[in-house]
Amino acid sequence: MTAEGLFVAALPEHLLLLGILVILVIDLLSDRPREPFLPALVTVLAAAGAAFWLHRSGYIGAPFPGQFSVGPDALAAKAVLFVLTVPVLFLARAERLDSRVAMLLLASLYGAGLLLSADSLLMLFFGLELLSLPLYALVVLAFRRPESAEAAMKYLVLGGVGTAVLLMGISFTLGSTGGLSVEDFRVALVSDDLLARGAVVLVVAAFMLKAAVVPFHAWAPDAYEGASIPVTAYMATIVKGAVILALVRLFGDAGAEPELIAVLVALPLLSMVWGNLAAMRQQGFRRLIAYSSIAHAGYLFFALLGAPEGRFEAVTFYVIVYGLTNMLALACLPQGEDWLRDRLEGLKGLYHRDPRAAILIAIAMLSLAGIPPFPGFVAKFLIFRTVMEAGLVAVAVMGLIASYLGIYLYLRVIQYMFMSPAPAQVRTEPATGLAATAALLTLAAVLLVGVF
Amino acid sequence: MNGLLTLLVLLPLAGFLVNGLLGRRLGPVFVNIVGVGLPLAAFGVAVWAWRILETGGAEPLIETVFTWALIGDHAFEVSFYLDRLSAVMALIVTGVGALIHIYSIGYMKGDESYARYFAYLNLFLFFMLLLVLGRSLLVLFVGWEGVGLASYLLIGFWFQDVDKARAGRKAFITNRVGDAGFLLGMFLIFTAVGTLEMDQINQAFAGGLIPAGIATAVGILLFIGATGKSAQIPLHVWLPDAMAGPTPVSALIHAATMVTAGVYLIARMSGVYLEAPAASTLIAVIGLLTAFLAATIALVQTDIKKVLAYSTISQLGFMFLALGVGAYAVAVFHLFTHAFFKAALFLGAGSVIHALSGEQDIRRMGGLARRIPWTSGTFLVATAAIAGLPPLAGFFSKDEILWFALASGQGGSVWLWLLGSLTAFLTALYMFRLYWLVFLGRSRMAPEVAEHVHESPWPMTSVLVVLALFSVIAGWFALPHYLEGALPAPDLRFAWPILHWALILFAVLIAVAGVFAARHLYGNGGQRAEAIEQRFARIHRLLAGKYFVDEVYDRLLQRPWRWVSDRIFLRLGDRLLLDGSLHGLAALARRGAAGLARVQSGSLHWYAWMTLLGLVAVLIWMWRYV
Amino acid sequence: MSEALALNLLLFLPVVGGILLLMLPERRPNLVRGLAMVVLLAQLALAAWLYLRFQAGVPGLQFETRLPWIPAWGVHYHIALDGLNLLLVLLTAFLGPIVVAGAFTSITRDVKLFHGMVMFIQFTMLGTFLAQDLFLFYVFWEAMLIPMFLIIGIWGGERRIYATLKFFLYTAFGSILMLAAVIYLAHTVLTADGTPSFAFADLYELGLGVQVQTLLLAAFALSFAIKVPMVPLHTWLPDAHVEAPTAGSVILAGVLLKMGTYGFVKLGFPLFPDAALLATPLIMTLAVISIIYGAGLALVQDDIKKIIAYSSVSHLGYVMLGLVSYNLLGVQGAIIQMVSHGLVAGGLFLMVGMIYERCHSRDLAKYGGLAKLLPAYSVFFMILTLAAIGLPTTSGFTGEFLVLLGAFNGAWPQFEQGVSHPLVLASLAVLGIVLGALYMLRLARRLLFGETRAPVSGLRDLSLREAGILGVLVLAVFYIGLFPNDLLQKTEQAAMEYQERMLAVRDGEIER
Amino acid sequence: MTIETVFLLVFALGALTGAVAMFFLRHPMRVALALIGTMVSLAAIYAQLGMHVIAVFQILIYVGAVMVFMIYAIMLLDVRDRSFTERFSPLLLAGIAGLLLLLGVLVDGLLRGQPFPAVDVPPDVFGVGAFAIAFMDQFWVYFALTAVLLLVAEIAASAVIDIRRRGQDVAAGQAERENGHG
Amino acid sequence: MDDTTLLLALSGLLFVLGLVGVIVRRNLLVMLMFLELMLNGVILSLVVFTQLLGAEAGAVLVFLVFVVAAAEIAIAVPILLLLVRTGHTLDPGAYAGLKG
Repeated sequence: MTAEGLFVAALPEHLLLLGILVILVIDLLSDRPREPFLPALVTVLAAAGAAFWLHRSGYIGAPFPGQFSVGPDALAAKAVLFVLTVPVLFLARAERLDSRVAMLLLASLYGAGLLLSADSLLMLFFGLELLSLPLYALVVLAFRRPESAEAAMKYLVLGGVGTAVLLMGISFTLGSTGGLSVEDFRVALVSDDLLARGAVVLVVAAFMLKAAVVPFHAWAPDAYEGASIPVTAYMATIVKGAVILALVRLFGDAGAEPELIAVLVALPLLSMVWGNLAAMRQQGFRRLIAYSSIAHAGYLFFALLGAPEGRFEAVTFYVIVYGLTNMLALACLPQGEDWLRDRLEGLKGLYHRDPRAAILIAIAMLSLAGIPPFPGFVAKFLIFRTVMEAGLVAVAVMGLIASYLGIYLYLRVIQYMFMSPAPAQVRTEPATGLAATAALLTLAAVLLVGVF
Repeated sequence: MNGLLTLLVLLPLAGFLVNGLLGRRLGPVFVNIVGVGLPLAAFGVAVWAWRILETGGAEPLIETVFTWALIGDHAFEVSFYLDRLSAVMALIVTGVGALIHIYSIGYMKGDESYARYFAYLNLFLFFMLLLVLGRSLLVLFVGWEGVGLASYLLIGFWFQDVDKARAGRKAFITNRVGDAGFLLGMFLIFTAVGTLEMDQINQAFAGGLIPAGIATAVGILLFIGATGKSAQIPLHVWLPDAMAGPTPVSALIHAATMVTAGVYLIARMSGVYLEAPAASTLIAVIGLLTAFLAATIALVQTDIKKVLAYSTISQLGFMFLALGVGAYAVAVFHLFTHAFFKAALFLGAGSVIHALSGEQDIRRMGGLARRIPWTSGTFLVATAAIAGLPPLAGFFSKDEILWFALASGQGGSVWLWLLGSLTAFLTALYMFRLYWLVFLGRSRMAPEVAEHVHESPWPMTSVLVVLALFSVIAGWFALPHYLEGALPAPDLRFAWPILHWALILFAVLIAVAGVFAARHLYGNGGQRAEAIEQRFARIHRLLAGKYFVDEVYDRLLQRPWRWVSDRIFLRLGDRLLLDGSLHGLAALARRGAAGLARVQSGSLHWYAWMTLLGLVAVLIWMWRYV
Repeated sequence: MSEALALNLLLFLPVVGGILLLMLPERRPNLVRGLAMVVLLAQLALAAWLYLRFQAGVPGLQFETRLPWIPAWGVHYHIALDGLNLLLVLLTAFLGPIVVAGAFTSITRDVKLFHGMVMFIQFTMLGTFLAQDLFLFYVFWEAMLIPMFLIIGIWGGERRIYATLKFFLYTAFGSILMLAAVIYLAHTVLTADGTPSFAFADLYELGLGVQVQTLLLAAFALSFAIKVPMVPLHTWLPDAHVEAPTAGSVILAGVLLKMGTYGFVKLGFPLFPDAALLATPLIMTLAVISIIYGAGLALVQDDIKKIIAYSSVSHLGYVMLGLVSYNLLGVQGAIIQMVSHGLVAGGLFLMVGMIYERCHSRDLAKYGGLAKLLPAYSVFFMILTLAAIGLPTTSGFTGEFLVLLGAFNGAWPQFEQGVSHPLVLASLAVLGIVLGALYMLRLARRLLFGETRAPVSGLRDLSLREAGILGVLVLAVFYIGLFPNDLLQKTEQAAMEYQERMLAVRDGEIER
Repeated sequence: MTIETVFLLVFALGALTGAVAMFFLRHPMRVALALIGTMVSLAAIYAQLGMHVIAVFQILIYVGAVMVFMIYAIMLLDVRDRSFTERFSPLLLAGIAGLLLLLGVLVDGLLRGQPFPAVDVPPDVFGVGAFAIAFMDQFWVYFALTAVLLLVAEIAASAVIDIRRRGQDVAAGQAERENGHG
Repeated sequence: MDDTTLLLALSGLLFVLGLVGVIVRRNLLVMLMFLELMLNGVILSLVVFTQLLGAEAGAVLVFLVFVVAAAEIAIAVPILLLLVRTGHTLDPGAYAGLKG
């Protein structure tokens, strides 16, 4: 592998690393803390651009054979995730972006990058860790409420459990197939040896834990609520997307044992129902997003049921749409004290205080609910079509009905914004220019995607 | 001369539109000119059309106006058909109609919604003409429903009074029941014959192409429609209440014209009934029963208009009897005569009410003969006519009916004749009872009423005179012979002139007997009658209660339907079952959400344990322990 | 201007209007209303022009536009007119200005948003009718929920939240299953022949097994039947109607419900004929039950709006009856009845709105003798009532008469083959005209007649604007009642195709 | 029963004892010591298996770094409250049940599973030198990445520690929550 | 029963004990240590397999695990400190502010 290859293939990651270092240096050199928004933004954009460019040029390369390789799919996925990070930065800036936050975000993205081009379980494990370790800190960094620390702690402990489970699965894989490469895992996927099955299911369970699928979801609502809005957005969209995309890559074009299929049907279905039901009575916006994200994790995992060729497209599209709409909703939340923005009451009568924001949030909600003509519908359509094409008609129908349960909670938000009078004590200013720009950016993207 | 019939139909419509839209602004004089002038013009046109018909040798005039709907190969055309039958009907409608318009000028003078009244009246004429002139059953049905509407509006004319409004609604609904039957009959005809043009239908049935079963079904269904419109049992209940409307309306709609639409319909569809003897028999029986029972009720009514209403029902029964035995022309003949004397009677009653400033209870009248001579005189003539005293109109027509009831080859029988004669007797009795109680004997009026009793103004009296005149002479037109071309006549079971003459004599005797019975009972204030009432109190209550048909219907139909709608449909169905289950589901979801929230207890230990359980579950599943 | 272009313009005019509306200042409500009015009038003009240009007796679609939208799935932007949707499009365009005019005084809050939503809903409804591509159809079908949700929820009465959520969730449940069916069809067509396609035309062609058809039809029919609504899926309607603002009720009764029946005749039955024929007895029974059930419920209501709402249930029962008669008369009648009900029920809701604006009560017990206080109002109300009863010369008669005649006519041959239930049902349906008269006249009697009673004194009669709106409506009602032939000619071809398609399948079955 | 097996048994027993002891010891410090015991005996086992590198790392990183850090934390946070007096959480019994379940399933699966057929390993593959060479020429990327990870960890830790300086924010936040809920 | 099975059983045992320890102990520090115990269990199995199959990758992975474990602790401890500074206890049961 030539040095050029080393440089090019992992260019996005390198850029991210560079960004981290730059910010670090600036932070060290300057006596007073200064806002690293610009460098961070540039870095992310550069990384995204690089990924996109490589994807465009159909670059394929394996600088570290057997460990790290990139292809169009991987690059596309990276580009998507990096782009999705841009609004996060805007949101973070809206509430005083700290240089460390920026660095940790970038580091986490770096982990995502590794995760998405892992060829061996080592790289997979490492990427996953690099993705989630900064998050533990990020959750607590929005330290405005004691709960933040609690959230971080819960996330950390359960995340640690997840790590251990993943490792157990990996070691099973090693034991049953004698190797740690992705191919070995795929062998394990289709073998019916107990060890292999154990390996597969443990790995999948670990991923489900990271993506917050019932019953491994318990950390998510608390962590999301404890975190600051940008971090919530990041966890709800980029992390989830990275994990699921990595799993798709891991499965590759291999089929799966019927038992595994059953697991991949049952747990996501369960989390759809669970998430949608539990979200109905939430009073905090972030918690609502958390539960809805649990439900959406269910939809995303459904994509794994489909035929290998369809999976990646479906998941990517869903991640884009879902991410954008989430960002849109969070970006339009009225400014104000953190706990205040979080309460749904804060949204009451929003249409009369800030019609633009209200309409945007409404659009986001409808898209999340999967109501046409908003892109969420197309994404849902795509996912369930893949499932049906796999011949699992009944499953798809059940999934659709489960998704029906979700409509109410999104309608509830709209109802608060448009149909309820504003409560007296709530005082919130309309969303700031930054958030608004983020919102408009995402809106543009949303419509773009929606109409193709 | 094309377009004549259309013109004839449109004239009253124009009157309706003009009066309805502008009448309030333009004032009574204008309203009179339009509202009375146009019907008169219509009458003129009708006469003209009749002349053309005659000059054309009774060859039916057909006028197609436009195609209402053309679906597939079925064309529903709006076209008019004038043969002798419809000509007679049209003349009656426009003639009597015009007279009653004139009468109304006096009667409705000063009413706050004068224009509306004439508008409605013209509207009625329009629909009535549509009914009698329509060539296809569809047009006839349009008129049929339309006159129903007009009568609904006119019965409820003084809508401030809830009872009047209710009476209108009752009339409409009851008619609707009949109309349902009519519609079904129409559908059946359409499916069987493929057209709704009545002349073609008659031909088709006459051609014997149609199975008898269908013919019978059609016959019965159409007859149901007729019972609704013509107030025959079991749908007669609306007519007495319909007297709530202004008296001229009762005269025009509920005596002379509209209620006879049923008769016209069946006469018009005679082709069907020739094929459906069973249906015909049914008609005869129902008709006769109606005639008899209505007459018995009329015996004890105390409201002058109610008495007349029941007599109308009874007379209509006679007509249906005639139809039932196949003497269609005779039925129309009776219709013709009845139109005059019954109109005269009603208008007379109206004049009486007018004179007594709204009093309608015959127990508080009496001795009016001298006070309002014109009214009483004309009333007497009409009464004699309806009682069937020769040589007045009623005598001829009723006598013909009785004769055919006995002698017709199509289900004539001695029983029909016997009951018919008895009814004839009752007719004479109750009519003269009425005359005696109202015009003769001592005055039982309330003094304040008594002092300003006055003869009605000339527009009313003159009309009365004209009608009385016709009540005399109407019988002299030999209508049945005139209509032979248009309507089939039954063959006779036995053609013995002697018997016929004997029967005529008998009929006269009966009528006279009725008169004398009335005189005997009510001659002097009617103590004898009261004595009889005491003797047969129960029967009296039964009759006074009109056999309690209304009550029965209320118990059997109205209340159960309301009950079902309220309890079953609304409370049980909508609220309990449907919405209940929905709300149940919603509650279920809420409870589930609460449960899930409890699971999310916030305890780290618990979360870890859930994770562990999840692991165990998937492992157990994957390793096929289950 | 080419007709196809005009058709697209017709469809997208509301969108343009909506965007323009958003630019207007909120504090100039009359400007907003005026603009909305202008746009919708232009739309009406276009629709009328297209109606005139529409050629009767020409088979297939007219004024077609077909552009690829999502080529990967074979989704096209494909709109066209045919006999089935022609009148409904016209009706939609016709009611648009009336709604705006009717809301002139009654909607004072968030005028901009309101008119935006009216535009939005016009767009979606027209799209639903015009779409010739299943995906497009579904998108419009579902998107329509959004503006209605807001219209009821923002400008509605006290229990508006409950009502609007009920409306949305009720209908959304149907559409979810329909979505499942759509997706299934999508991948079926995909596997049937190489190129995926959502075009109705292609979907008509694919011959599915009866089993599959039944399931799919069940999914579609549930969604349609909820929208119609057929008993027992109707309970959202009264609440939605009662709580909705007048404009909402007019749209709801006028056009929205027709989407269900239209779905049946355009998609449900022709797409799955075998299953449809299997289900016909059930649907017919439900239709008749709806007629009677709705009439009964309307009789025992004291809320004027509820009465009219239930009357809608009853009247749409006739439509369904006509559609499943598979008889040309019946189908034609059903189409007319859709339009007629749109005009009549819409007008009645408008009138209720007018009286509500004056008295702020819909309680029948509070009223009486309005004929004395508001003569003009009463005249219009009476006319519409009679139209609802189906009195000859009004549109209601044309619809009901043809439907019943068609049902009877279609049932007769089966009766002669010994299948008697259709005939019985058709005859039962005729009873509906009695029951209809029962409740409508009760309403009229309690409202207009009897001694004068009104919650507030000093009522003023119809303003010129109101009289104008109603006058137009009444004219339309009489036009359809007296001269339906023109409309019938335009729709005949499509109706015949539908009927022949169904009958062909049925007779085929009889042979089997 | 070779001598290796005996040693293995002994150390395995040691590791297990340490682990079990961790459950019952009250003072975190003691728990830490028990854990260290376990780790050391594991290290011994690794050495026994000829994985000297890993044994070394186990001692160096785990015992040397991680546990030391842990003990530092323990000493720093020597709170003697409920968490100290009550050893077990409310879920003790549930935990035990879970223990038995998972243990049964996992161990059984492990034992019934068919491992990949063993290959004869050249004796000194995992000798320090050999391993180092392999590591450096095949897996050096992870070396670089480890650096990144540690850097990130440092940043994160320092960031979290930094938060202490913003204590007043917490107080403020709490205050807001109070009047916000009230 | 040969060494491999013995050691594998041991690793599974340690793993489970670690997880259950997290569940049953009422002290955050102890819970962290149990996390470490889990990792040790995993490492044991990894080592066994590695040695069995002579796959260097396994060894590398073990090395990575060490590093990750260290990093985790490095982040965990400050968080704990922060937590205790606000909540003044190590009892996780006391930190149930986020729920529902």
